Amino acid sequence: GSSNTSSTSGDVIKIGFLGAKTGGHAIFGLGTLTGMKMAVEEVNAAGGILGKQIEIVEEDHGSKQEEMATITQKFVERDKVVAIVGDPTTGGTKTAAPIAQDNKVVLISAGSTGPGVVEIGEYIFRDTLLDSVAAPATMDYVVNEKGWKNVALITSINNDYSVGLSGIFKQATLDKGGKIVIEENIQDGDTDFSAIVTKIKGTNPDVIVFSGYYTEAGLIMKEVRRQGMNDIVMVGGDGLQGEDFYKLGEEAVIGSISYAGFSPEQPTAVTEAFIKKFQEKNDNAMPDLFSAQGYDAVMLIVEAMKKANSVDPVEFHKTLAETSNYEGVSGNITFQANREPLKSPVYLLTVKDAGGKLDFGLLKKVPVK
Amino acid sequence: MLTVENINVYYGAIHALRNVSLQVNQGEIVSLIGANGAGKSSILRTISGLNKLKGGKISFLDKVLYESKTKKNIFGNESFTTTGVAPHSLAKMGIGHVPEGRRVFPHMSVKENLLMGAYSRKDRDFSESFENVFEKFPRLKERIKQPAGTLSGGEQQMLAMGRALMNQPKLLLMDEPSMGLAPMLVEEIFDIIKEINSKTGTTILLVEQNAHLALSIAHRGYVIETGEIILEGPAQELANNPEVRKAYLGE
Amino acid sequence: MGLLELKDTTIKFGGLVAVDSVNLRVNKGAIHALIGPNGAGKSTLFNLITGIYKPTSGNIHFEKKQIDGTPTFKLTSLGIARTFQNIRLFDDLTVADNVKIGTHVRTKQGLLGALTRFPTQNKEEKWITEKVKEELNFMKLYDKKDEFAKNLSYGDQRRLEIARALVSDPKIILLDEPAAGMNPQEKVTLMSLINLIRERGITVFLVEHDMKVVMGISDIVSVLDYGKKIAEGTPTEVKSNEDVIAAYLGAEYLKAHMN
Amino acid sequence: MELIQQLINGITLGSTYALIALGYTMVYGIVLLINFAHGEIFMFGAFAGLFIVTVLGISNLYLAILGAMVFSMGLGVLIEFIAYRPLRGSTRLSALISAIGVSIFLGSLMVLIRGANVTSFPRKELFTMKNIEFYGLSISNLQIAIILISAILMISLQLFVNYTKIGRAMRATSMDGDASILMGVNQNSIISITFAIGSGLAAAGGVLWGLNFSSIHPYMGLMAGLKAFAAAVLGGIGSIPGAMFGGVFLGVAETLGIAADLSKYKDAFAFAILIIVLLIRPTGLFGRKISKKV
Amino acid sequence: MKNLIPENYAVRFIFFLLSFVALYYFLKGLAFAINDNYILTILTYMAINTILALGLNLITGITGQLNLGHAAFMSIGAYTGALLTMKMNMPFGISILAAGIMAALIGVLIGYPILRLTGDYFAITTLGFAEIVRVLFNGMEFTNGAIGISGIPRHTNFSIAWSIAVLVIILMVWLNNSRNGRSYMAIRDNEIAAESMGINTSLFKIQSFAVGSFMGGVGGALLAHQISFIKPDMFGFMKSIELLMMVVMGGLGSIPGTILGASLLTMAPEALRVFADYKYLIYGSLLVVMMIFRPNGILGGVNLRQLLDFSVKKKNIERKNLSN
Ligand SMILES: Nc1ncnc2c1ncn2[C@@H]1O[C@H](COP(=O)(O)OP(=O)(O)OP(=O)(O)O)[C@@H](O)[C@H]1O
Ligand SMILES: Nc1ncnc2c1ncn2[C@@H]1O[C@H](COP(=O)(O)OP(=O)(O)OP(=O)(O)O)[C@@H](O)[C@H]1O
Ligand SMILES: [Mg+2]
Ligand SMILES: [Mg+2]
Repeated sequence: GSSNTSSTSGDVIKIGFLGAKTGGHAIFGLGTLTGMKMAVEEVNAAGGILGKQIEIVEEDHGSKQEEMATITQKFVERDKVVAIVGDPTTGGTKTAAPIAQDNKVVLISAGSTGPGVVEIGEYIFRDTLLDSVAAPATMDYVVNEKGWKNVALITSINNDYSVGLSGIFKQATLDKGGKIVIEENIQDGDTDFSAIVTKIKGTNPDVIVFSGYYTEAGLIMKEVRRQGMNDIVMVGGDGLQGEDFYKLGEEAVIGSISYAGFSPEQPTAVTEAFIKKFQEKNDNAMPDLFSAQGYDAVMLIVEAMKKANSVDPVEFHKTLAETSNYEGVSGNITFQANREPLKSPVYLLTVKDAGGKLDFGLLKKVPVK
Repeated sequence: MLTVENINVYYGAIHALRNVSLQVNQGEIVSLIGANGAGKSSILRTISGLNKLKGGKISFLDKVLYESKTKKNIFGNESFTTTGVAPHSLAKMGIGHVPEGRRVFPHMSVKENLLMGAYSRKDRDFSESFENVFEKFPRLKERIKQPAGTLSGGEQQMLAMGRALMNQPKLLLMDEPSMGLAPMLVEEIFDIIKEINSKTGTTILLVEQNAHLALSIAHRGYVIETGEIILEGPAQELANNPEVRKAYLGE
Repeated sequence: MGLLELKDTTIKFGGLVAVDSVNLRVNKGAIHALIGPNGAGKSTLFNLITGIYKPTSGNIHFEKKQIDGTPTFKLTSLGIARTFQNIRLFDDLTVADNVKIGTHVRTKQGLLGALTRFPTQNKEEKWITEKVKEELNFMKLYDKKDEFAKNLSYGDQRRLEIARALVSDPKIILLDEPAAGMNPQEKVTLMSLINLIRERGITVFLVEHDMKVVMGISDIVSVLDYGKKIAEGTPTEVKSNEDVIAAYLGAEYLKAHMN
Repeated sequence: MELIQQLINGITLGSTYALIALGYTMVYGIVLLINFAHGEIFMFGAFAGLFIVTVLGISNLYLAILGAMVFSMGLGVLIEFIAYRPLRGSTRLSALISAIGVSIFLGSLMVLIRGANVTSFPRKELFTMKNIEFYGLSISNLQIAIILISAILMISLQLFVNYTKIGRAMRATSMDGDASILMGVNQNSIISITFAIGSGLAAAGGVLWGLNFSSIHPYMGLMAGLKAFAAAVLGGIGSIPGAMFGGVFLGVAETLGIAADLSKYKDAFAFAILIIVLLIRPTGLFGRKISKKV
Repeated sequence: MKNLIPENYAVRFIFFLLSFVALYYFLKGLAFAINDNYILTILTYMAINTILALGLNLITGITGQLNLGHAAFMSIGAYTGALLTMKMNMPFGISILAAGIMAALIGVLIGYPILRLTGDYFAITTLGFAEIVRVLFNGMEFTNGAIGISGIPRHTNFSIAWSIAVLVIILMVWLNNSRNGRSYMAIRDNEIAAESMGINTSLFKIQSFAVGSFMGGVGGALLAHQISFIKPDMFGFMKSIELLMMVVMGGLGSIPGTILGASLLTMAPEALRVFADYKYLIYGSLLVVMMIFRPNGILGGVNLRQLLDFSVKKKNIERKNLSN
């Protein structure tokens, strides 16, 4: 806890962290926070910004919408933050963003990918790889290059990210000439997938496309292999990228395909530095997407402040919107005119067995506009 | 055998028993009479450990069951510390209780209810006790598999008594055993109480509204009024006491 | 003049015929007692009349209207009220509120009235309060009106049940063992009370094991045994009926009470 | 053929529900407490199994289950002592809130200890999975084991509760606490035993769950607990065969729901069946009819 | 107090209307004076939770039907209100009223078959129903599934929420002391006896269920217009439990208790923020500790009348003296 209610002292800049540290979605929040802390540490070690140190005000909303709203109010009213990083989910961002917008505080979501976020106002940003860009690129590869035309599509029905992404995958599949042979639904938190896998098996698809997160993804693939579908692989969004994907799925997930704004195998210099530092701090664990994006979110804010030569969001939100070709650890970021991020190139990744240790490795680089 | 000394019991703010003292000697039938709400059931419940005392002492066969001492705390307020045996160990010590309102286990069969009565017994051979109970209450044998909750009121009363007898108690506390029984059965129940007392030497503390009958089989009696004992003496004497006759015998 | 009439009323629980083709008539203005050994089916008969059970066969008429199968709550507004052998009060409500609920079928206010506090609503509340006071005074419970029902002693609880039943202005009141748990003195008071109830024009139908009470106040006594009606008549007739003595009273009782 | 495969899937899933439901219904039937912490005890049991295998390095299935059961029994008894015993005699709802408090406490405690992540359960170290294939159907030896273990536990529990002295005392306590004290039943120890058994079953369920789905996490208790509760009610509260049957019924219903293209409404399907069953049989499939003796 | 309220009904009606308008402006002034959006947001939730909890208290505390799915009615209200405001451009007041009516209607529909179930069987059915509603909202197109509805106009504010809450409190007190209220309590205490007092128990159970659900719907709609974003997961099982905790914590069946419980539990997460990661650990233990020390809730067994009516209190004290 660090809720410091003393009003803004002149020499610290406060950035709010909005996310869940407890509850079912805690992993995303905790990841984001780890990345943010690394960024802040770096900036402060280098003398801060405009002579001021940055401080993170962190609060846990435990995935409760009401608390997201009160925390956001608290950030702007009590803590006088200049910017908020969060929430990692689209839904949470939609709750917090109107308040940030009304109070003229910059909000960057380091995770939301669904529609209707940046439209809330000119103070609202996100630094994620947009599914609407990456998913079609992925399906082009899957359907046309691989020739996997018959797609089994699985959605996690209570996960807004997954529901949104499934729509995009479905459209992309049809656009690229593929065919959806079966659509099935699961829920976040499910563990038993025997029934849907049995059904999918009956339709004989070439590939399984799953739009949800890595936990369920790993378990689904395990069940797929158990029921004797030995050649089929899974294709999914960046939600597949978490260590648990291979920890839970084990060899069943080898060959699975996902996309990202960067590749850990061929990292850019910044990404490599980030990974190294992260591993030093976290027992050699690989950073996940949320850490990288949380890190970038703070750095984007810092850059914008530098450029605007001001820590006032009324000023630096404009320079933030002008960000172009920023070399982030989670990829190359440009904010388009509508403030939606463009991350190019898109890296297609696949799970490989590197000497007994599974990890995502580069499959293909696809430039997008 | 049982000595109750100066006990006090409260229900929240209601002071239900005030300095009640009584004594039951080995082999006696002692009966407690009094109006509705006088505190008769409260006495029995306190002896059985279902109510907590605040002040007083109860002992059974020279062993202290409960004792409550006053203590002044630093503010000068009085509080009570009550020590005593766990209520459930009374059954093992040989105290049986036929509670007011029967309290049979409704979803258990008649047989299982009787087995529950023998719960505290160390030996495992209950056949004699079963026979003994069925001999006294043949109706129970007819209904042996029926869930106790669907028995008629009188049948339940028989079961409650039979259940207590299964434990072969030394002291039997009975709370209005004749309530809701047909006249014929009332007579029978009282005969059975007498028989239990005379044949096996079981000591009995009996609470009864039917003062006439109660005093007719008892050796001694106590009259209780609004939480206090107001009269005690040999049963015959009480039965002839004009005040008692007027207030409790309906004359 | 039969107020309540049972025709061949029968109910079975599994194999057990708890009430067996009973024909019975309760006349208006009478105090009618129902006696019989334990488990004879008396309470069950009451449950049949008040709609808690539906007869397996036969039927029941109240004021010439067939009522078997009618839900319990409708019977109350027809004018049938009762008390229970195992007391059933509204434990967490005060004595006064318990009796107030008894006026349910004689009052009309609905949800809208409650939420708008229309004048008629207030008038009715006043009427209820008056009526409850009357009835509590009648049962000598007025000074306990603010107590919770569960904290009353057994005897008081029985009287409260009667008050609650009376306040619904019944034509007939069914009392299931009203004297249980009372001492002889209190039973005498209860007897005069039951007489007062009759004087108010309410027919009384009661189950009771205390023969002093039964013989002292009843106009007519019916006797059940194993679900069947085995005798009926004035107290004196019933007392000397041999079947009744054999099944219910017992020879000893007779010996003790004939002097 | 696919339908038969789905039935097998359903029965396996249902057996895991049943295992949790058995403990649920046990505590529920005796203490009349909806023990919301049961799901968390189940979760702790699974983690205890994990601890035994990964930290203590004991790679034996039986020892892991046994160890987890012993640990959870202690936990269950402790919870009863701290959070439920002082509330005996007050309304059931306050005990329910206390149970929810315990459930929240245990859930967040595990997050503090282990983090919120899903942990993979070391199945390989404990069990060699074999798939048995016949006529295009597949069933694993683990699935068979789960079904068998649930069935055996159910039967022994049923015998225990109905035909032993302690079992009878448990039932007596549930019907009338005061009266059972008068019979000499030590209510406290009977209730402790009940919690111990219930919690032990939950732990066994937790370890088997971990084995079957090869993953466990601090929030696994909530939904599993809810489903088990539903299963226990479906079967009839307090009825041991009911819990077993209810669990299997729910599992099969869910699976058939998916087979019938209703995966979107999977959970609704299970609960809808529960409601329909209750409307037809208001006290569950095996519940005793409430006889209205007045 | 009594003399202040005019006898004539029409005059009285106007009197109440005026007091109500006065109340609204008073609250508006208060909001202006507080001038801290963080506090006002919390206070607004407090009002909304009060409305929701009072609805649940009617069903569970007063009528005795354990409802584990109150959040479902909240969600029905929230979606109805949000869709009406956004898609049909309904005025805020109408949306809220319609939300309540919709929730009440569905309450009647579901209540009719299930209210004949007893005790915990009823409880699990409400839980199941709530899960079904959540899953349906997840699955249906026009509610936008898991993505939820965003951009709902933020019409709810401190003064509106509390005006409605005060109105609800008054109506609840009235209802409690009426023939209907007594019938609900009779059903809670002894259904068979209630039936033989002539109370149509199924009808009155449905009635109370409908009124309670109505309040759930209103609370849900207010919440939707406060947060501006709703999705099905907001109204899951834990939400229902949270509402139930408010009621039980404060004192089952007690109106002041419910208000207190709702207020305390709304503040709790904010007050516990200083404990950061240990927040829920402490929250959980607090629930247990509170229940151990006040098993019937903080104001359990206390009702407004007894709190205010001195004569009752005096009498109790007298009795105590007598018995000592
Ligand atoms: N659980 C309780 N809570 C509060 N008061 C109680 C409780 N039990 C009994 N009382 C009160 O204590 C007093 C004595 O009650 P008790 O039941 O001992 O009387 P009793 O002599 O057995 O009467 P009865 O003949 O009617 O059974 C009564 O005034 C009664 O109201
Ligand atoms: N719901 C039921 N299920 C099964 N048997 C029942 C049920 N209700 C009553 N019985 C049986 O029917 C018979 C008559 O019971 P009832 O309660 O009417 O007797 P009663 O005449 O009122 O006796 P008592 O004077 O002892 O109260 C009894 O043998 C009883 O066991
Ligand atoms: Mg008594
Ligand atoms: Mg009877």
